[in-house]
Amino acid sequence: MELSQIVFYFIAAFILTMAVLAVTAKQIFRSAIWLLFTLIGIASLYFWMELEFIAAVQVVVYVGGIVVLIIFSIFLTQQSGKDLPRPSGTRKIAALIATLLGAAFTASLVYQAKFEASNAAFDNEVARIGHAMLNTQNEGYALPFEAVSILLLAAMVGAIVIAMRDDKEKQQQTE
Amino acid sequence: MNLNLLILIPILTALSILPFKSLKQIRTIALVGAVAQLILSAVLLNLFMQEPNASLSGSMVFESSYAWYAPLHINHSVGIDGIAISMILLTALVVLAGVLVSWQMEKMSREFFFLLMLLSAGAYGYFIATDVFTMFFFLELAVVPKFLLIGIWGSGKKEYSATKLVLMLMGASALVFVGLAGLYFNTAGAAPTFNMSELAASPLSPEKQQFFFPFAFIGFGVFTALFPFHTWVPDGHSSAPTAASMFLAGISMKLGGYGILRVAVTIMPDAAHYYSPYIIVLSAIAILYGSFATMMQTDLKYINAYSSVSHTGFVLFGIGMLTKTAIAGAVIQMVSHGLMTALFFAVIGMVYERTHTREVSKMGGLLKVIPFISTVFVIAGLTSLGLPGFSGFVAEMMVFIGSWENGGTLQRVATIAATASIVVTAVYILRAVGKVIMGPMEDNAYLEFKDARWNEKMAAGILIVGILIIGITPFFINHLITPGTEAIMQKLATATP
Amino acid sequence: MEPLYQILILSTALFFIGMYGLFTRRNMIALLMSIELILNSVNINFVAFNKYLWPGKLDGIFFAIFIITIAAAEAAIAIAIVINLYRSHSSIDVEDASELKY
Amino acid sequence: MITDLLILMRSEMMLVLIIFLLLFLKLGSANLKNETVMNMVNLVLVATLAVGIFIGDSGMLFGDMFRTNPLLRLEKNILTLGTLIISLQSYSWLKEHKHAMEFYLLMLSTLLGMFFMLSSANLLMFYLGLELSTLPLAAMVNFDLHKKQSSEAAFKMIVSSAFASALLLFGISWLYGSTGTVSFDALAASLTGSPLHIFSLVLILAGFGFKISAVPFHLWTADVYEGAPVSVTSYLSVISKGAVLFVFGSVLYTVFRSMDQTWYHMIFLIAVATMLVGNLFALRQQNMKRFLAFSSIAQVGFILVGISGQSTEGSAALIFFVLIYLFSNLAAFGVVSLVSQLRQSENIDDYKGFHKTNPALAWILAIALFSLAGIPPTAGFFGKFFLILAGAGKGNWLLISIAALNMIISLYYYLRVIKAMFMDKNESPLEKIQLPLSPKIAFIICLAGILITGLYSGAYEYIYSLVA
Amino acid sequence: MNYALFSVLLLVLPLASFVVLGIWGRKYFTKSAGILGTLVLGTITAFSLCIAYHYFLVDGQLNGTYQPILAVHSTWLQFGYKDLSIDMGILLDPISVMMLVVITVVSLMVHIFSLGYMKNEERYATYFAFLSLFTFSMLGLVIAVNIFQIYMFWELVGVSSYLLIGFFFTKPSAVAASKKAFIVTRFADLGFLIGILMLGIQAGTLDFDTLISRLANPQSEAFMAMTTTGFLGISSLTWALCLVFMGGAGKSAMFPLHVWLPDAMEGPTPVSALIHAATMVVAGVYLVARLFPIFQVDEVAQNIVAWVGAVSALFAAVIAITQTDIKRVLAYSTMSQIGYMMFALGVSGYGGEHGLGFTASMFHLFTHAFFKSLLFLGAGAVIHFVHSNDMTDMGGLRKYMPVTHISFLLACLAIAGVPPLSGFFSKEEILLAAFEGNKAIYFIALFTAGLTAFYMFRLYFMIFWQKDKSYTGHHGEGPVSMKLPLIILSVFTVLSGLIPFSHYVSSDGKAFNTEFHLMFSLAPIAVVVIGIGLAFSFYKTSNDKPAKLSAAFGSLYRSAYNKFYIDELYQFVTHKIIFRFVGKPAAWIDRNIVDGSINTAANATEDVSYMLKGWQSGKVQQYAMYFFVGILALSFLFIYLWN
Repeated sequence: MELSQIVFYFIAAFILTMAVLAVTAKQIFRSAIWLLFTLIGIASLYFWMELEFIAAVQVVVYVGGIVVLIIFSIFLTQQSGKDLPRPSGTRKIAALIATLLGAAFTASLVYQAKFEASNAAFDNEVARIGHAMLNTQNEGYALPFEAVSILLLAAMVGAIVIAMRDDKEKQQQTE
Repeated sequence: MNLNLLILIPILTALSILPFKSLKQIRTIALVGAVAQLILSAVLLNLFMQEPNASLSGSMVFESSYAWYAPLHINHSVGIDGIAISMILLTALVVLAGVLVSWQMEKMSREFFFLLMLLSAGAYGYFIATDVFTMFFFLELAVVPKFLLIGIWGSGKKEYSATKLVLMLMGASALVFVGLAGLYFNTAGAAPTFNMSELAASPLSPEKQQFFFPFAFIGFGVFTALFPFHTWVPDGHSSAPTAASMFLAGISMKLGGYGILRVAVTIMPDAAHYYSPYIIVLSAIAILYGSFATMMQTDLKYINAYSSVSHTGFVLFGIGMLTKTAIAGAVIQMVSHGLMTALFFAVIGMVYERTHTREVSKMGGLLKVIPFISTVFVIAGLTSLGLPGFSGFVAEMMVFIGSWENGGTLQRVATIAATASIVVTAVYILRAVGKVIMGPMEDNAYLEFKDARWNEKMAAGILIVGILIIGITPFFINHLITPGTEAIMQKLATATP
Repeated sequence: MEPLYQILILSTALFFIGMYGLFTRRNMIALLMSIELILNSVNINFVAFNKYLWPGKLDGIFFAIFIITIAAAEAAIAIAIVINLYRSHSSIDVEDASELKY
Repeated sequence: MITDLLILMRSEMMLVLIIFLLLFLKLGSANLKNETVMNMVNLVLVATLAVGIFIGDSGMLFGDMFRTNPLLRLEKNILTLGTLIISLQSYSWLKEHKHAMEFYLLMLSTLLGMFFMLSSANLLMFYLGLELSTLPLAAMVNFDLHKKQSSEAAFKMIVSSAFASALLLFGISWLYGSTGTVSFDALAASLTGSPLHIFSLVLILAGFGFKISAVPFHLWTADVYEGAPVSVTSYLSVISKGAVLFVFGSVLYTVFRSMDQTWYHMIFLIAVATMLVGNLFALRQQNMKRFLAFSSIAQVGFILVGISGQSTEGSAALIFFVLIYLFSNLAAFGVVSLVSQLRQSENIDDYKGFHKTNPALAWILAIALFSLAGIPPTAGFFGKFFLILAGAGKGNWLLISIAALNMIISLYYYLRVIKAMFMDKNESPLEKIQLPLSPKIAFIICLAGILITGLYSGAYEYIYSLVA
Repeated sequence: MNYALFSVLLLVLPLASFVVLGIWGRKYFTKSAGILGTLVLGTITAFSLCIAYHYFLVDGQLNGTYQPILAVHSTWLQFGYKDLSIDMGILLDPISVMMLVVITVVSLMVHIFSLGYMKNEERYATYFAFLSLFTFSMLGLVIAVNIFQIYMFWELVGVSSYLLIGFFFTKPSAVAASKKAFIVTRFADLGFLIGILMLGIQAGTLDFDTLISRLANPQSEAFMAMTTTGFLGISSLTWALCLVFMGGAGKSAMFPLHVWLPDAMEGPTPVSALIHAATMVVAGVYLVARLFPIFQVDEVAQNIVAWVGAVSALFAAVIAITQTDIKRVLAYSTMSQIGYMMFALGVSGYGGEHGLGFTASMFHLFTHAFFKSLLFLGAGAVIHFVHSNDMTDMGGLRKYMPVTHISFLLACLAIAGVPPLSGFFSKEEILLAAFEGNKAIYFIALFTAGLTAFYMFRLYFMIFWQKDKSYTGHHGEGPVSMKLPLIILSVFTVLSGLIPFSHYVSSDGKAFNTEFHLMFSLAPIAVVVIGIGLAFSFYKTSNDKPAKLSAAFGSLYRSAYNKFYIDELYQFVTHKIIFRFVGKPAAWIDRNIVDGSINTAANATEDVSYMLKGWQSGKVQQYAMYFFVGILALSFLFIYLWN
């Protein structure tokens, strides 16, 4: 089989192992790192699919944003050092069964479903994406863009209000 | 005349009660309202008698209809025939008496009379409705205020009884609802409808009828203490305040019988024929077993409540017999029992107010100290054991004759069983009278008792007059209801037994 | 054609790995991480479908982009909440956050 | 284009306007008194309502991203009205709150999100609207900043909602993969009911089920409702739920029309489960908010019965009921919030002897509960009746009987509260509560709604004319 | 003459006096009530006598037969079946007119007597109100045109007797007695009612004349229907008649439904005289006489009537010998005499000579009314004097109360059947009818006649002879109002036998002659003489012979003394069986099973809700798992199973 296949398998294996590590690591900080690698792996998968833009977004937003946020929060909650509390065995088993069942079920459905590929080339020039994003006509994504912007705004405000509570009033309440 | 006045007047009374605070003003308004109701229904009766086509069998008169929920073919349509009018008169009498006996209702009097008026509005609306939806609306309207009436002003384990009563009755109306929905969608007519005459004109297929009849019948039956769903009666009645008991036993228990006649039997005649044996058996059980259970009661209100089970059994019994006489008897029994049991509860309330107990064993020799109340007590008792001259006798005899018309063995046996109950009735009534009214005086504190006040005398008087009118001149009410019963019989005749 | 199915399997696996994490991790932040995994797998689906099956329009791509953005917003609020929770009873163990029940 | 924007999106525009106004006020750190902020917002909401009243226009914008028509406009007005009532009721709670502005900012953005969701003709826009109406809510749930329960509730909410939307997306992705489109009309045309489609249907159903808290996707509900500030709880239970219900109805009726046999039976199962579980759990609740949470779950069960009717009557009944439910539930929550302001708790025992000290409030709560229980003459009776009647249209008498049975169970626990208020003795009943103006107005609106909406059929006939 | 007017007034006046005295009596008529009532009674007595005069002697007859006259007739309640209806009306024919006379006269006497007897009663007015009510209902009963009308007044007399027995309502024994009387008769009426239903529905009418004309002629299809159909091998006609007779037996205290009568003596003595001697208790006889043509075509039913009558007559006489309570003795004698009337009807044929039994029965009813009420009033006077019912407290009273003594003696002779007193003639006719009809019954009757003479004179001697006890605080024989009735009734007692009864009252309305053969009369007279002689020897003076005698009879005496334990039997059946094995279980089942199951359902719901509460564990991850499992389940179900 040709190279791209091998590369794909490698990437896939990398993503999955990293993901598994991320959800099983004993220390929260480590699992954050594993998560980081997973995300990078996914980015590389996008690269492999020749979707540079989305890959770039993945790297920028996730690696540059979310993971950093998470790591900060880990520091803020002083969890970096000690081991994580371990889940109960029954919970683990139940979860395992449920997820495996789900996975098998979905996989079977996927194989039943006959997706017939179109051989048309997929043009995902940044220009096209950008044009579409600001286009207000059909095929245009201006409104979602606005909606998301408001969502981000609201999210920020909310996050600030919640995170930035000053504990003076807390004392007032406790007194 | 516009029948909606019947709904309007109680509601207006209720609303005009709200701004007032003092008991005096409130009860005066309530009394005025109740009297107005009575006058109105009397006028209605008069008009009805003059109405030319009132005697034409079955045709509703004074009909009027307003589109209510047009997209769903729901109308607020009303109209009356003799049966409805006798029920309306009954309601007016009982409500007036109820207002009079609760003359001294100090506690939350505003709410009390408000709810009482709301109840009466519900009852009137129910009796005049010719649209099943309207009927159902008023049916439920006449249920839930009872929860508050019993729970707030009641006595004994009132919360339990109130909850039980409302839950069982609402459960019943839920069954009714299913039945109604069945009628609505399965009518043979062009569009789904709730209009009774249309439903009766284009009835369901016999199979559908057999499926939906039990819903409607049991649903309404619970209101009329259908065995074995009668257990709300004793607790509810005995916990309720006097006026509420009167309304409950006097009117609410009639809603069921009336509904069965109007909806179950008239609209589903085939099923009525099919289920008639079951109805007969159940109601015969209710009659006999109810009276035996009464024999063992020691609380006056329980005695009357259980006897109500046995007496309203006659209503279902008569209906189940599906003969004209029996059905007429059932209707008369509804009115008669309404008046009688209201009277009984009223007098029990008067006794309780003085002796502060309802335990038969704790009373005795009241006749010596409060002769008027005692006499009323005896009269109520005699009515309930079906003495000629009082309404109970007429109703029961019509039911018996009507039942005996059916040659079937089952019907004959059931009738004999039912007649046997009149002996048992005599036993428990005379036991109560003998202990409470007669016998040596139980307690010298009795000597302080005052006999009935004017309002109590009025209340008792009104009801007794009603009872005597039916008992001595039954041909009048009989003539009044005959067209209605004939209409029902015609429907039944169309069906294939 | 082949790669699509493999990618779908990959994404499905990732989805359920993330779900496993969601079910089992007792640290709130770890929970959030698992959610990120799940969302990523969905992204992969959209992108792959768009590229291999429906190249005509950009629905899949944009879905992915918006999902990524929303994931960020979600993470922001979630972490703020976690921090708040941590302040009020200095633990971010999920099991400790089960006062409200029955 | 611009005129279209201004006309077709006027409600959204108003919201965006007030959102940014609040934002700039905040950034400009103009320290207004909370009263002023509230009055301002209420005014704008009234204005939104006013501009929303003129209904007769429909159209598409941004391709198929946004569409509007009289029905949607009506639904938006209903939601706006509800938000107005809530904002009036939260007066006494927000008066002292440090972050009133932010609260309104978040609330209005969620409302905006719902508007987008309602107007969406397209899964993408629908998804964004859903998230926009969910994420800020999570923040709002945490607005009792120093209550541990509040933040716990918020955490539960955000995790479950993230999970739910992830599953929803999963489903959407499969639909997209197998049909290549995310726009409603195109989907409706190309759904075949293949196993994959059924799977995605279930996933999307679950996404909805989470928001409308249908069993078994309801478990977050009670905890969040209990933990959240009362105003937020009422907002959750009425507005956000209502919005999603509207969309749910239309999505099932339009997008999945071709699979209606399948989803009919799903809805049947879910409806039965929802009614039973909701009622059974509500039976033994002692906390008022939790109690109302479960009762609202049960209500959703009844709504699902109506939806299962698959008829014009069904969708009309759905909208009609949501309107009534809004009045009834908000009236109830209004009283609850007043009491919890006083007692800092929502235990049912606090309500013992309530009628002695606050007869007016007691009667309001009683009427609201009667309406929820579906007792005439309150509007709730008509709402429930029409829902179940619509359900009966399918001739599934098992479902109808179960629904009828559940009405009794629900009646039982509503009566419990009324019993506590009117019948139970209490040596230390609540002291007399002084009503500020704005809650008064709110109550008047609610009572009028409860008493008029049913007896006067205008509302229903209007809705029906729009749906048909 | 205008029968309608008179007969209507006959009913309306007592009713009016009842209403007036009942409502305003205790306020305005506390003293004058008695006078008022008595005046009313006097008037209607006059009316009834005048009616009787006109009917029997002026215009009742049409070519030799007395025609029934329908004085008033109107439909009261129309049923929806055939032309079935309850009519109200006034039917005048020989027996009803005869009854009118009896009722009014006796009632008037009782009123007058009561004026003195009840003077110091607190509820004086109420008492007279009740008397009027009874008179009204009794009159209504006898003039009934319709079997349902008779049933209604039947119930009314029942209730007025209930009220009067329980008149001294503070005495528990009185209350119990009234209750017993009402319930026992009610039980009998149950049979009556069902009988009515059967007859009425089959014949399609409730009117007497139509009913009789349809059922008494063997060609009519109603008769066919009722004789061909049956139950337990007995034709439904027989069933119906027996059930009707059951009602009659209940009212007339025939064995075994007699238990209420002795207890009913708890009532005021005048009441006993009126209701439980003269009028109400003979209603049963009257009912059978009314329906006589129908009974007469049904062999079985008529035999049952005959034998029940005969057995009651003997049975009661035997008990009467042993009783020591003056009123109870009289009660049993009443029962025994009514037994005579019953079996007289039972053995009678129809028409002319064959109808002798019918005539005799009516005749005896007529005479018996007078001498029995006389006896009771006399007893009342005695009790009024002695303040005790017990014969052992009496003796030698002839010195203290001569009028009472004489009248009582006359009455005793009459009831014993000593010529030429009234009792002799009527009893003689009965015995003759029995002799022709049924020998066995004749001998029973003969024996009973002897017993009658014996116990009546036992009574007489024990009261008026023997050595006198010390009567403390005695106040003379009583006012004239109490003496007058005794005298008047004595006159009736002596003379009423001389009326040629068979000329007026007969089964078919045709007059016929009855002649007496001395030979036949020897036996009865002899028996009577023996009876009196024995009584004389035993009780003229107090001695130990009675004790010896009773010892000799031993167990027979004891069981007779205890009324053959019938009451105990009833006690057992009602309390032990009905209450314990029917009533209690019913009540228990209702509370614990019927109601219990409903409560259980409610609790079960609550329990389930507690069972489920674990689902809401508060752990968000579990929630997520439920969420996902739900999804999996739904998908599985709908992809693999539901398609």
